[in-house]
Amino acid sequence: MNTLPYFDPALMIALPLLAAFLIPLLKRASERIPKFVPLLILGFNLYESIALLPHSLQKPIVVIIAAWQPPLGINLTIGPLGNILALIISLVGFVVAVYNIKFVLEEPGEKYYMLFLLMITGATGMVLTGDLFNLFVFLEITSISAYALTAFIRDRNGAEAAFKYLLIGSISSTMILLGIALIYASTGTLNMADIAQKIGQVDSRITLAALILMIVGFGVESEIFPLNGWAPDAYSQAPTPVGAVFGGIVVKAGVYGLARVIYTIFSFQGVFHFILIMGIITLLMAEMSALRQKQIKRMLAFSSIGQMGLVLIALGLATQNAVAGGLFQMFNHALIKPLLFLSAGYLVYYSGSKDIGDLDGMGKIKPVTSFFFAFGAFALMGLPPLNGFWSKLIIISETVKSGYIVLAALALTGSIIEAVYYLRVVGRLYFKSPEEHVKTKYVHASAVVAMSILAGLALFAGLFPDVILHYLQPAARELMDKTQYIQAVIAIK
Amino acid sequence: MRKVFAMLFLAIIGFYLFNTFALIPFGKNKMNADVAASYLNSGVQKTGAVNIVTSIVVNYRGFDTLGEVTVLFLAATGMGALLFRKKPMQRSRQNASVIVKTGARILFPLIIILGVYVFVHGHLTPGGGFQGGAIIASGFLLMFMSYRTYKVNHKVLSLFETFAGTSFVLLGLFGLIWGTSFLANILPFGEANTLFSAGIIPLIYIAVGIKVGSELTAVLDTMLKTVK
Amino acid sequence: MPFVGAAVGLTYMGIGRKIIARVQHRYGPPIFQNIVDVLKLYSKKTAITHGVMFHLAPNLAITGTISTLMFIPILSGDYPIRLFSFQGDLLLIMYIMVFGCLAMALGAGQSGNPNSAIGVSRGLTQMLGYEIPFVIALVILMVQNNTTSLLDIIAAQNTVARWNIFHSPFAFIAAMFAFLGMMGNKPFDVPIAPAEIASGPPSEFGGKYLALMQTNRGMFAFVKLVLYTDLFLGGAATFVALLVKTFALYLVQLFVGIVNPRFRTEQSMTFFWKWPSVIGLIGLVLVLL
Amino acid sequence: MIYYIGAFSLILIGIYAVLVKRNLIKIVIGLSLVDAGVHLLLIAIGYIKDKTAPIFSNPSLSAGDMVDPVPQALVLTAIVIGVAVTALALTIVIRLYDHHKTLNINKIRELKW
Amino acid sequence: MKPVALVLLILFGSSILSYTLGKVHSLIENTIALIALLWAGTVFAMQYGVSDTFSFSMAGFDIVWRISILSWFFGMMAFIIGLGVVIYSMAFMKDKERIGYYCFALCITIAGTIGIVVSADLISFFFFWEIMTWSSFLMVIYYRYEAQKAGIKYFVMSLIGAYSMLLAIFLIYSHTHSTRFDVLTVMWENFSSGLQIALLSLFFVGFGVKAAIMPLHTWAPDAYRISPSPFTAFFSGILSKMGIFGLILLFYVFSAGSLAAHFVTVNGVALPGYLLAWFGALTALIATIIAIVQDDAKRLLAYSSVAQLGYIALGIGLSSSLGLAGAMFHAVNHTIFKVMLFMAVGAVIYRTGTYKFSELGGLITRMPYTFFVVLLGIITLAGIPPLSGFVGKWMLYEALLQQKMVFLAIVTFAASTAAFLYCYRLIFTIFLGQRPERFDHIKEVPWSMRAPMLLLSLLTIYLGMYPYHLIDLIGKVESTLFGIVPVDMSQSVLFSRMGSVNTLTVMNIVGVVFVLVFVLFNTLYKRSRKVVLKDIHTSGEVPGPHINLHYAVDFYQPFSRGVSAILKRSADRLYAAIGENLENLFDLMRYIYTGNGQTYAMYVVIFLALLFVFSQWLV
Repeated sequence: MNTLPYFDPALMIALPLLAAFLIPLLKRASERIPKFVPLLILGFNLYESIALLPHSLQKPIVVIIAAWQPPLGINLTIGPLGNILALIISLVGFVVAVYNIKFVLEEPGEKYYMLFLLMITGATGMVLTGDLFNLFVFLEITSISAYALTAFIRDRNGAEAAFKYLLIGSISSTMILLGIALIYASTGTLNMADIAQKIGQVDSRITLAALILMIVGFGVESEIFPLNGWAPDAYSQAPTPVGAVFGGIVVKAGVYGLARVIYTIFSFQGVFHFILIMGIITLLMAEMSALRQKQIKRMLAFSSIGQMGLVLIALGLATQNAVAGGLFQMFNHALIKPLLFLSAGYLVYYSGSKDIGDLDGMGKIKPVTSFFFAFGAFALMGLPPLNGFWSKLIIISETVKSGYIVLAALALTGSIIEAVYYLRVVGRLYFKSPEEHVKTKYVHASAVVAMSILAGLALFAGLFPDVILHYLQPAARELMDKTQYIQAVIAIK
Repeated sequence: MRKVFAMLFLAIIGFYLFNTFALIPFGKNKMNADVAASYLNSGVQKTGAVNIVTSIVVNYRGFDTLGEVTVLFLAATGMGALLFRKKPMQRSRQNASVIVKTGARILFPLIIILGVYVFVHGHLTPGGGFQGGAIIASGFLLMFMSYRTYKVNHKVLSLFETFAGTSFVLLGLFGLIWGTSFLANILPFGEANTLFSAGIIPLIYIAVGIKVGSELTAVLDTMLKTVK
Repeated sequence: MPFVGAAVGLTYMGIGRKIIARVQHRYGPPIFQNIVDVLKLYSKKTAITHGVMFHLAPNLAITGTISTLMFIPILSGDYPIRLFSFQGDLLLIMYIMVFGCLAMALGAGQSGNPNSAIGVSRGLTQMLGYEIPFVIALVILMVQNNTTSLLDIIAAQNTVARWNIFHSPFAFIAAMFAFLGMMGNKPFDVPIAPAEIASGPPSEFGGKYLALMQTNRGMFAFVKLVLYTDLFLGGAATFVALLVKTFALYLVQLFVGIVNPRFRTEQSMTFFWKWPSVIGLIGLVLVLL
Repeated sequence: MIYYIGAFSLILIGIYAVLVKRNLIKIVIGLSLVDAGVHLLLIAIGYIKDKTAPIFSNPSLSAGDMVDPVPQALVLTAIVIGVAVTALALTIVIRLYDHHKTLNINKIRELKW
Repeated sequence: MKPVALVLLILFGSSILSYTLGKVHSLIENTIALIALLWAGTVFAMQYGVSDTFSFSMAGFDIVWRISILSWFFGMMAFIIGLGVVIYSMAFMKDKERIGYYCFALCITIAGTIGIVVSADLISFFFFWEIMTWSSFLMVIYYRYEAQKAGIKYFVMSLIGAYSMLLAIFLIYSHTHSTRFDVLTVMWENFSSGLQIALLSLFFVGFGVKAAIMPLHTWAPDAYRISPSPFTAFFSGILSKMGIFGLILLFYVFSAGSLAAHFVTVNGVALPGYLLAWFGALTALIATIIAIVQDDAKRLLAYSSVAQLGYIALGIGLSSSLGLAGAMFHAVNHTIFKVMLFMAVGAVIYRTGTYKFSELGGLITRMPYTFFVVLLGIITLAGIPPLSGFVGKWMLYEALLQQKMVFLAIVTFAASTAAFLYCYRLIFTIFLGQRPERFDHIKEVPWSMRAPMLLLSLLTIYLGMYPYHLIDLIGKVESTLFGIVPVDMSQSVLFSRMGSVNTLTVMNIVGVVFVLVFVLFNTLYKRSRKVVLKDIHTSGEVPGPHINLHYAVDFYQPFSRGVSAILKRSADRLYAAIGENLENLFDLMRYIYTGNGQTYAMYVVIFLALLFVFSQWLV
């Protein structure tokens, strides 16, 4: 692995953009080409992020763009954290792209692939960039494509969901922009490492306001409790693969932004408690809301919010192990939630209804898809030997260790609620007798391949958590100790 | 009720925001010597463009601009996707008056030329790709408004779009191949304050201009088509 | 010894019938009528069976009773008859007593007569009732003497004053209530209840089976009487003393039965849980203090 | 200073419109107002009294005479993003109107709970 | 490879193999499971006394696996019963659907069980605990259409238990920075009393759910009833013992005798143990009473299991050598007889397709072997000498009386007596009485189902005669536990400070007397005349074909009238009500998502405003 050659990491963003721009042209050549473009490009990204990993673990790779040193130009700072998230994003993106091959789409197909590719590129950019404003730009790329994709199925609910998403999203981006304005006004720089270095000299009232604005801004994307009104709607109305990408990628990028802001840029200690409390509230509210959800995708969306709550708890604990656990949870969730969405998408497609009540007996009719759904549900509940077990274990362990026993108990209560509603769905899949006429087509091979990859990885991560944690620990260290991050960037200067 | 709530909370937010921003001195020089001042001090030598804003937009922070172009592209694509119809709707608007029509026909080429001028001289004068593109699009808007049956060739538009977007990225990639990094300025700077200066900056701005122009035009066209 | 036990038990029953009759101003059967009946049944040549369990039940029942007898010291004087009682203790006796009952119940079960099953069901229910005061009494004795061995308990009652009937009267009272239930005479004859369910469990048995069961019944009565004598009356040094003491105990339960009508099943069960148990618990508390 | 106040007024008015107005178009206008306010704020931050635009078109100009160029560059980007968002918002409004035949946001709430 | 790791590898591997290869031929699954169990069991059995240890680190936690004698004790139980269940399943599950699924879940459950017993650290203990939970959940839902509610109830309650255990584990971890048992043993006495109380109660919930101690038992009857019969046997026999295993760990390994220093002692027993004993005793009594009124063989046995586990918990709580020995002996007994009974009931279901008492009857002539097994089973269950059930109960009572816990003793005696009622009901309503006509032509079950039951029956007879070997083993186990002096027993004589019983004498007397009586009786008299069952004394009337002569419905009606006060209250219904109300409450939370985008935007604004107001908290 150490010897894998790698290309300039800027290509991880440049190539997808190039490809996205070229798709209309390629479509002229053949209607079928566009659907393979994301596959190819994300495959490249996947390879690239794997090849980079050994190097970024040593020390953050600083990639200069336009030949300008950090504070002047924009640079990509690929630390372990960014690299691992990029790996997750590319991986999930790749898998979903595999799934996309046979996904039944409405016209105009090529636009779907363009938006899809750009959404993932935006997320990749977010986790790689070392520049605050650039982060904002990539956030906008992600969210604008997400708005468009939410409404991609041109039905009435899709537009409604997209509008809500857009409404909240643009308010949040305003907040971020205001925060950036404050930071720029007080430090005169936009490079994150540079800001982190200079922020100490700034009046804390300014930084506090900037922090609040940033928390609200990124909080919308990372689905913190009162800011997540858009999420259930968007998840449930978007096309299935997009829902999967929301859960697997977009949220992760949002959380990355949040983590970067609270850990690297600012250094307020109280904010961690705040994040901790928001995490538990988010978790509980989401699980409670999911409990009696009638629509399966809405339920998954709430569950996704709940999982993010768990990640926030881990981030709020602010110990290295906890953060590693949180990252592990993000990794797991990035594998499992797409798996659930993809399988649920097929189930919905076959039953012809989004209601959980109409999924009765799908276990008999669609054993493979149902199996994957059940597998995902089990993994998400944290049952050994699947991956969710370890991340939950670590997070709870650290919570108790930090003395928040009640909090741990509440988080576990959330887990129990989660188990209840997932089991109800799984129960319906397997226990109820099927309704008579449902379409009985076989699942497409591409979907099976996609889901198998995710499930296989989930199992692998569950059996060998140390392999994953080996990479996550440096990432957690990067967050906990920002000097390394700053040094890497300053050294270039 | 909702209004009261909204006002109350907005007042709180406004109060705190204002208090915070009041800490930032208005109209004072708060430039960071390493960043903003450095742009002003050495920007002309190092990029060859006299318009520092342009040099920042296109070169120093060229990556942002690439993202920005992408955002616009996304908007256009998203609109195209959301307003997609197999059969375009027939427009049922009235023709504008003769004066408008004639005026528009005269103005249209001028506007296009102005737009081209603005983005070609982006590194010299205020303005640039976005502005130029917007001007071009406004020219097309004028034509759309004036003529009921005015049509743009979508294929050509998207060809322009693709070509421009691709060439932006390719220019960046050339920087990677022949220079040191992505988007590096590989061409000679030439003499500052002349048209052929500043290396790839004008080229990128031209690409941006074309792209913005065609994309905004496409956006306008798409939106107009949906209105009955 | 088993035969002696059976003979004694059956004779007591005969005396009991006679006494009841006299109380009710009847003449009553001869005292040895029961023994005669059993002998007559033994001499019957034919019998019908309903199956294996039906066939085995009387055998097993009598096995259980004899086994119980084997662990109870009968005489404790200079010429003791202790049988195997040093090989087992009170806990063993409590449980092995059930062996025969279970066998009977199984046999009754296979007879296929619903009345038998109803009888067994009632009997078990009532047993649950009287076991409670019985157990409380036993626990008092065991804790008081700090032993579970029946021999030790007898040994502890070496003088009349130390007889448990005087030494721990509450235990005795509780145990006597239980004894009433155990003997199954009125008012606690719900399992048999001749007027309701045609004598219940043994209703299908006849001939040699019935003979065996009657033998068993007599023997079992004797076992219980001896057990109570050992527990509360300081055992018996001689055979005469044994007869006197056991007969006295027998009379007590008989007189109670004569003057009381039959309980309903659940009444009898809950009756035992009330006063007898409370009395026992009072005794228990006293012991602990 | 008045620029700050103006900018904040725009932002708050915009958000107020977003929160209170029932008409989708007005909400979108509110969003645009917010954008405009933020852009104004950014420019105001970069403003230095008595300085000129950062273009060296005239050789007599020196670096010391110019305002901060960075906010201007940022605003350029932000404007484009704002345009894109507005365009997309209007598109979605069009779709909503197609389906619901109304622009009242209170009547468009099928996805809830 | 370390034997302990090998054992786990074989078991987990076999589960996957049997599932995948099972697709090829349906016979393969069982064969693989059988071979794997034999192989792993042999490897495991050979580790007796070796204390084979295997440790590594996983996800930052120390993982230690060790085959201690305690592990060996419980592990061998699991292997033997597992083997029996697999053999039994061969015939039982034949021609049923999804055998691969069945074997997969069975193998993984056994593997999880073995994993639990070999774990010497809390994390792997929890890991295998969860594996066991979900795999047994898979088994509970095997009959998919009916099982949902029971399955979810089982799973949720297990999760509640597991999570409270998890909290306890991490509380320990945060104090000791280690999850190894040996470290914990040393460190426990340094814990403050408050922490100890928290740990004990959390662990109690965790283990109590699995051991079905009241009031945490409500899952058991439903889950037992609904799962496939062979698995029910394993469920009751082994899985519930894991809760017991956990309690033993808690009281004799974790807290390691230091409880007495921190808590008030009652009758020489530290308060936690005393409370556990009371929980156990009350569980035994109440569950027995409920068992009596069941109209369903499996539910009856399920409640009976709950009750018997109560006795075992009681013994553990006594914290004395004899009490623990009694508990462990009774645990073995319970495993044996409950597996026998569940298998027998399974056999009845296999042939008749029902386990409702009211539909069965008179099967003794059709299924004599099964009857015999049930007979021995209930004798053992009721604790009637000369079978092994008596030995365990005797030890428990002696321990109770020794420690002067008279009230506990009385409650336990009462429960034990009440057990006769359901025992009789079980055997009578299924095997005795009148047989419904539709069962006139059923046959005895195949030998592969008979064999495990009969072998276990022999075991109860053997243990009833010679309990010594088992007691000796228990003594060895006890000597490895902290603070416990092993019981010492000689060959066939059980003795305590208060009394003694010679089991061999008892067996001999009963045997000799029976043989004498039987021989005498059968030689003196000619053979009896066999008549049909319908030929009964009915006061001269001839019973018509439609007259119900089988008394099975509402068998203990007077009894249930008598105890109606107890039966009226049900923890199950209480939980259901709590769950329902909680769910309604949770449901209200959903309504903050009003569906109006503006409201959501308002939330953002309010959130921001509040953050500003309370901004000082963020510093």
